[in-house]
Amino acid sequence: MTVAPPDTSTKYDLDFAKWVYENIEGGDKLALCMQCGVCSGSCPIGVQMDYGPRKLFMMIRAGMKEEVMTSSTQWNCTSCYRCVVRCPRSVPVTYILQDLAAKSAELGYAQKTNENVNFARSFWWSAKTFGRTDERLVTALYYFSFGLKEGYQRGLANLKIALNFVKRGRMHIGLPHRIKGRRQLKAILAKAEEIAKREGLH
Amino acid sequence: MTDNTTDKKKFTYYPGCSSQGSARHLDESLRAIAPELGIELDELEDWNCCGASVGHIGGGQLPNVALTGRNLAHAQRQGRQDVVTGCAACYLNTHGGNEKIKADVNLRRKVNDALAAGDLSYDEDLRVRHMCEVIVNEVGVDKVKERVTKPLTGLKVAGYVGCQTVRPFANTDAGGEYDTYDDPAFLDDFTEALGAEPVPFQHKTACCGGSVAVMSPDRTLHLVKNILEEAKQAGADVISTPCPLCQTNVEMYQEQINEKFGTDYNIPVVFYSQLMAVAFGLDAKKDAALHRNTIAPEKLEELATGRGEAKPRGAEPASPAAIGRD
Amino acid sequence: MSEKKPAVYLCKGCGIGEAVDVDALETVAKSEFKIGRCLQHAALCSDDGLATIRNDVESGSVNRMVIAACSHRVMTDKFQFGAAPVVRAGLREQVAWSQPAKAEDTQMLAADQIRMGVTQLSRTETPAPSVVQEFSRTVMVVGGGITGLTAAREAAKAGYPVLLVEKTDRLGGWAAKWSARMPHRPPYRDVQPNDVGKLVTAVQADKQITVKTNTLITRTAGQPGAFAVTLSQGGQETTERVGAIVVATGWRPYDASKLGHLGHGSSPDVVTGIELEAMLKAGTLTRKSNGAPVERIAFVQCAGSRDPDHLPYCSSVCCGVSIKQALQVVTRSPKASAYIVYEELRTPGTAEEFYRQAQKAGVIFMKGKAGKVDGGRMTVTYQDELLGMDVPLGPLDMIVLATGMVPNSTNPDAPAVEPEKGEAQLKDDINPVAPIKVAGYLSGEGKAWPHIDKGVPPGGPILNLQYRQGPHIPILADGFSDSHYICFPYETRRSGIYTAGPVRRPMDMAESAEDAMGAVLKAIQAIEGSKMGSSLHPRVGDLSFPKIGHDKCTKCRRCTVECPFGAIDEDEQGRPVINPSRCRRCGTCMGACPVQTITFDNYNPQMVNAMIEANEIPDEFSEKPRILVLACENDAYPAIDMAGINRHQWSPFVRIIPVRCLGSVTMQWISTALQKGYDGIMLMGCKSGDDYQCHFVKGSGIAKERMSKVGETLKSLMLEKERVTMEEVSIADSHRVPEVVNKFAELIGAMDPNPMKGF
Amino acid sequence: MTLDGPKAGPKSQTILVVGGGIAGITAALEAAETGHEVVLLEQGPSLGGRVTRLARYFPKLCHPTCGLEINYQRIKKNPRLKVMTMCEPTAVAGRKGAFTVTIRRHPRYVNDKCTACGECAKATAIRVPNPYNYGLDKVSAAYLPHEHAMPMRYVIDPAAMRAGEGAKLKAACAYGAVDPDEKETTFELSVGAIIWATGWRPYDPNKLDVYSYGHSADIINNVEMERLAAHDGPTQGKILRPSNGEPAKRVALIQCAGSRDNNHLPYCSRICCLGSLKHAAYVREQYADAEVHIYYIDIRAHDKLEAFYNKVRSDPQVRFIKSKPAHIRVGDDGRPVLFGERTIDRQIYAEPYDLVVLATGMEPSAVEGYRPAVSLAADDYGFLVANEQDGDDGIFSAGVASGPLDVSMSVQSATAAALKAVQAVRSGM
Repeated sequence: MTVAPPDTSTKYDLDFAKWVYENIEGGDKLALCMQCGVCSGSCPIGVQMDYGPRKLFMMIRAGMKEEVMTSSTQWNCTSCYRCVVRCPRSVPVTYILQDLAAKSAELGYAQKTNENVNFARSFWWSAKTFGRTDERLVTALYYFSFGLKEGYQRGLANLKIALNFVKRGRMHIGLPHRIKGRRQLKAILAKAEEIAKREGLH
Repeated sequence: MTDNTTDKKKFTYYPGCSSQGSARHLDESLRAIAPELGIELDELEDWNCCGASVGHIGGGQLPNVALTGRNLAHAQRQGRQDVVTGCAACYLNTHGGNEKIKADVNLRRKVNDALAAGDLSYDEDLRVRHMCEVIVNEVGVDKVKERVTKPLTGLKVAGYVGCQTVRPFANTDAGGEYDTYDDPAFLDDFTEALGAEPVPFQHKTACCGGSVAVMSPDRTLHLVKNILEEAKQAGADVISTPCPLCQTNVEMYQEQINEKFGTDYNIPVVFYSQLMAVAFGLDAKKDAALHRNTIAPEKLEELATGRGEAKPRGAEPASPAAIGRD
Repeated sequence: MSEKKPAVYLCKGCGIGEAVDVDALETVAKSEFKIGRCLQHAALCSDDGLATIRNDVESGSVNRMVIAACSHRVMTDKFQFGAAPVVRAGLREQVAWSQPAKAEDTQMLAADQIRMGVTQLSRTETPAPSVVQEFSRTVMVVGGGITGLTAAREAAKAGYPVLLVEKTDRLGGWAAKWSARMPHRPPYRDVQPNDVGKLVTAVQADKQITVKTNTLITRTAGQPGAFAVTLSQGGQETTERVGAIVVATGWRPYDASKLGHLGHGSSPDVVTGIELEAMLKAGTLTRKSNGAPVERIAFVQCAGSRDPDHLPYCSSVCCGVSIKQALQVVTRSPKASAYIVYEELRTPGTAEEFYRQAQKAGVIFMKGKAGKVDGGRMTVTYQDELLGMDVPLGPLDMIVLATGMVPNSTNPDAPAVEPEKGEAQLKDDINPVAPIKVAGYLSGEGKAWPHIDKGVPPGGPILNLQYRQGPHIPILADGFSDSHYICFPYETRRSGIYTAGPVRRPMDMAESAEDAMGAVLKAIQAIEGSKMGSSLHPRVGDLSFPKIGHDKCTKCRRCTVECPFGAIDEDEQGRPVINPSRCRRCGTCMGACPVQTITFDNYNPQMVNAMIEANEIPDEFSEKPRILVLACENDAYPAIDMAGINRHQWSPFVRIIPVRCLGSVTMQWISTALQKGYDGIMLMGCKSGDDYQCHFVKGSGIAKERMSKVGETLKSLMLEKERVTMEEVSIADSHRVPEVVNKFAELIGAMDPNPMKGF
Repeated sequence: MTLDGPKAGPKSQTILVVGGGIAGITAALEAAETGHEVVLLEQGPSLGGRVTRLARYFPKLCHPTCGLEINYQRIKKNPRLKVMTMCEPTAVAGRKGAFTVTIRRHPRYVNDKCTACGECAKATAIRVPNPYNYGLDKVSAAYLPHEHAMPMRYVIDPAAMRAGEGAKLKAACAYGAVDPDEKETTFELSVGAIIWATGWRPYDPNKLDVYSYGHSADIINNVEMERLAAHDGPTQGKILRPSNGEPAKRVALIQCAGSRDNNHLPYCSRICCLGSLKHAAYVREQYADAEVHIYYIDIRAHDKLEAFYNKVRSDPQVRFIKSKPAHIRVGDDGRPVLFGERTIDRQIYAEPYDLVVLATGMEPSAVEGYRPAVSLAADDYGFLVANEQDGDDGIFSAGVASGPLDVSMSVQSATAAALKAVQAVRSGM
């Protein structure tokens, strides 16, 4: 279950680190980090991160909760898994970042305009409602999640691509793809959410 | 595990959402080459989305795993044969989720509690595999070579593996230890087996930023550019990839990149399975689905329509011996 | 000594036959030296060649010989025929392989090689060993800590009686104070119970081991195989005979009172690792200030160590110890948190596993230099290098300073006997020797660390050696006892006395125990060697030893001062007294003696003198200068050999004589050579100074010193000082040696011939 | 390695030492100089193992051959010590005081009549990768292992025999030393105690695929760097770029290339840091304008070796960068480029170099079939450790076979092992 992380103002109060160890997927492995930097060095868009995984992990140890939960690091992970396979101490960096993102969204640290959050929500809506990701729909939803105006602009920017895809049959017109067992899926997901609220992932 | 009574090795096939749209040509070409390689694809009944790389943010960790749970529950109903997918993201989530469920009794219980709400359960220990791993470990590159009737002679191919096809599972026991993470050989091996020429390509496993690009291309366009640049420098006629997101991402942004960086890229990006379809002498449109590429792979089209004995569809099936697992 | 029946065997193999006229060489041996038995052979090392020689020896017609063939460094085992002295005259590496074939100068060189060989043979006697009197097999072990206990136990296991001397009232040393020990066996993960108690019991139960606690050593005299040691137990003096000594005096913690800058003394809750260990052992981990339980604890690494103002070296064990203690703390209470502030975390080898274990257990590691330790607020402020900010760590319940190791190479509790002597030795012996000799492009720049004297611990000598050269075992400037520590770590400069454990360099319990075993083996060798009258390392098996002609001795004391191993004492009249089993047979004493009255049976000033004179010196009009090279046989000579193996060519005017060590070169050889008419003389040997390479430690340095004075001699003979030079070469200089020789030959060639030719 | 049960062979006081590197040489000599019969086995053609292929030792930057020469002189003068080259044990049977060891001798094709005159080398045109230089150059298939070889005897590569050069080589030797018909043989030895000093080999850099070892000649490992710096190496001691022979003036030294890594060698190999400090010295000695960058996690200059670290650190042209490089690629100009994060200032870098040296760790050779079947357990890494009874059953390990050690520690370990062996054969009676 997701409890809010404790308030940790003093440096090197272990409570936040312990919260991460216990509540973030793979967080327990984080204790083994030896700060070699291979993760941050391997990161495709690490330069666009405010801290990068290596430093972020040190900050977790240092109990810098606010800085960690609002960091751009977890939102710039491209899920390339380089850090995971290279980490000499087998820290599952990508998984940790992904779950940190999830938690910071869930606990409201991520700002409303966070592209990733908006995209994730559009994506999930499609998956949940139809059982499939309808790329066309998800993209549209996502674009307009920034409001009508920006939605149109974003759409326009990629219109050429879209038309091209339609022409090649890689984007279809008409009803979204959907599975037969939509009711079944809804029930399963609802139950899953309920269990998650009750007892967390593991 | 796999069913050896028939003359083909049967797999439960999980196409994934992109097969309905951006990556139809992967799905079509895979279905076309499978029988040639002695693989029977039995589509997963009413399969759903795997959750991709953001499902856990939108829906939370457990519901995300539940998506995989439902697919596995359906697969189990279809038999105990291995599940195979051609999509990197689907493989990542489904294989990864499956292994987590197998390793963590607690998680398996929770997933099953959720599945119960849909009168489903997953209690098997199925194996979820990537098509490339199956071709390397089950079929064997030699077998691929045997099937070639139209060698792709003279075609220079940059083998772009991308990320999730090999990371983080390619070198693990559960992942079949079929190749390394940074400098895998399988894609170039495929290229060679088809009679084409793999060019040296250091961006082989560099990230194209696809998962971020969908939200904000500007953050990752330079990654695609680096990939295109090396392919161009290396004199590649086409880029070959196994990953749907990579294929789309590297292909569709070339115009925007040219605008942004003042370059003039126009490099076709195809799936290895399309190359195989052509080399196996199959139909350029119906089987190789070359018409679906937004940048037309002209050289490849020439090869497809050019000479080389055409082969009647569904000709002599592969002997089980040839694909027997050791 | 029976009648000398010499023979000269000339080999024609490996190109010798093609390069020189071997018949002519035979003539040299026959006519100039009246050698009855001369034999040429196509390959002396062949079965047939060896059989021929063996027959000569067995038939009694030959009892000593010159083998004129390849270098003495090869075929050594093949060319051995019982006790018959064998001299190898090099015709292959130094003639056939490095000189043009069939040239006049090549032939002259070969002939001189024969002359030098035959002359050397005529001056060589089979040495009669000197066997020590009042021989003892007992191994004395000094110090009852883990090193000493292990040494005692292992020596006894090998079948030698042991005398174990401990200055305190109990055995076990520091190790006995530890609550637990670091893992040293697979899986190298978990804190291990302290098993020193078992070892103490085993030692006490061992019939072979005599334990003397509360005991100090007031005098140590004698030599390997027969040391006389005076022990004082509560004022009671007894004298024991022992054959060899293992010094395992261990270490003491660095004086924490000097660590005010790290908050020592600012609060009772700022403690040293030693103090924490005591608490852990007692099982009561509470704050000294208020008795509250310790939940938040921080360790400050390198407290004194790696600090030029305190201990310049890394104490090596502190990282592991802090990890152990941190693990103990966090496993005591789930609420406990432990932090380790380090600059470089050093868990070498399999200890990395222990580091991981601590991280798993939740111990937090932070990289940075501890700036301020505030005992009032109980905080450690340090510059976190990884976060790039000052981090105030705290409030904490306890702050632990991981203090380093100071070697007990002197005894802080014992006043120096004859302090002036001890001080003199420390000055003379220690300061010139850098703590670690760093060679190459770095050696020029200053010392390894600024405060070089800081390391030398105050206090009296451990053994109180009654040696001419002082009571101490030579100590390096970092305070650890001297040892040739890369290749031959047990070699001290006091034969038969071996140091082991942290007195040699910082090491943990497991390493100390292993080190003790090595030292014990060397001690056993010293005992067995002295029993046979054989030299110790490196000339093991050499039965010769220096003899002094007291009738000629002028009591100048040079030999007693210069011996690198302190083997020579002085009697009441100031006459030198040689202790043969302390001697390493380097000949430095021989080189020191102004009247050439120190000799070995198989190596002496007269022998080399004669060899120098044996060579034919062409007259000044011949334009055939002669150059004498005296080459160290350990490094320079092998390099010359390898130059030959690589077929490098060099000047045919050079005559090379190998010497045991440049330290054995006497000035008389130089003047003899000059008077004989040699045009130039080169001493070729090992590097001296801080990064010395001399296998006898000081030999090449002493030679350099002596050569610096040769200028005057030359002036008095009206000769240019450039005629005599000294060149430092290494054994890896096979490519350089010919250049060095040739450049010198050019220089000499450019000068007028030595005017003394033909006198 | 097999073990045919603890059946007792004939009693023997001989000590067998397996492995002719610095640890094996030391153990054998120390035991022999204590008065015992010793047999020293070496699988290669000459002694010296890894150290003889080092250009110099840290921290004195002195030459390993210097100490080896002393040791070889000790061996030559010691009748109790027998050296057997080209030999490896294949089976151990029996127990303390009465072991029977089966030994396989590989053909050398040159017998002890060899005078090292070198005529055979001239007789064949076939050249093979030079093992002494880790294959960085080639030698004649009939070769002297190196100028300081012990024993000073030639060896002929089987390739020459396969190519049918046997008769030619035999004819070229005036001393009947070439034996083309020599076959692999096995024989048994009765010994009372055994010391395993089987040493190590560098961790295979090809397994570190992120570091592109196989993709550029200018990416080498630390043992190859030793050869580049050695006067008898492929470049006569000049540190040049293998790709084009240009001076290597901008050099990166990468620590923990394999070591301290769960994916490779989980332990710390101990010597690499100091080895790299030494390599920095090599480069700086040769080029006044050279820049050396050392990429590290922790610099582990333990105990007194700190002084060496201080010395190198005092050189402004040697930079210490705390960072484990992420990967290496080959740049457009053909130079290797390092990518990663400098952890201290969190800079992401892409740095080109003339030469990159991977400080690959030490992997125990014993993991390869060479493991003794009695007494010694191998830990998870393949190091051989004495059993709890402290090897009371007569088999011991020494040097790097027992753990990652530097030369000095290996010598200590070997001397200690010699004592244990001496105890074993004495108590074995």
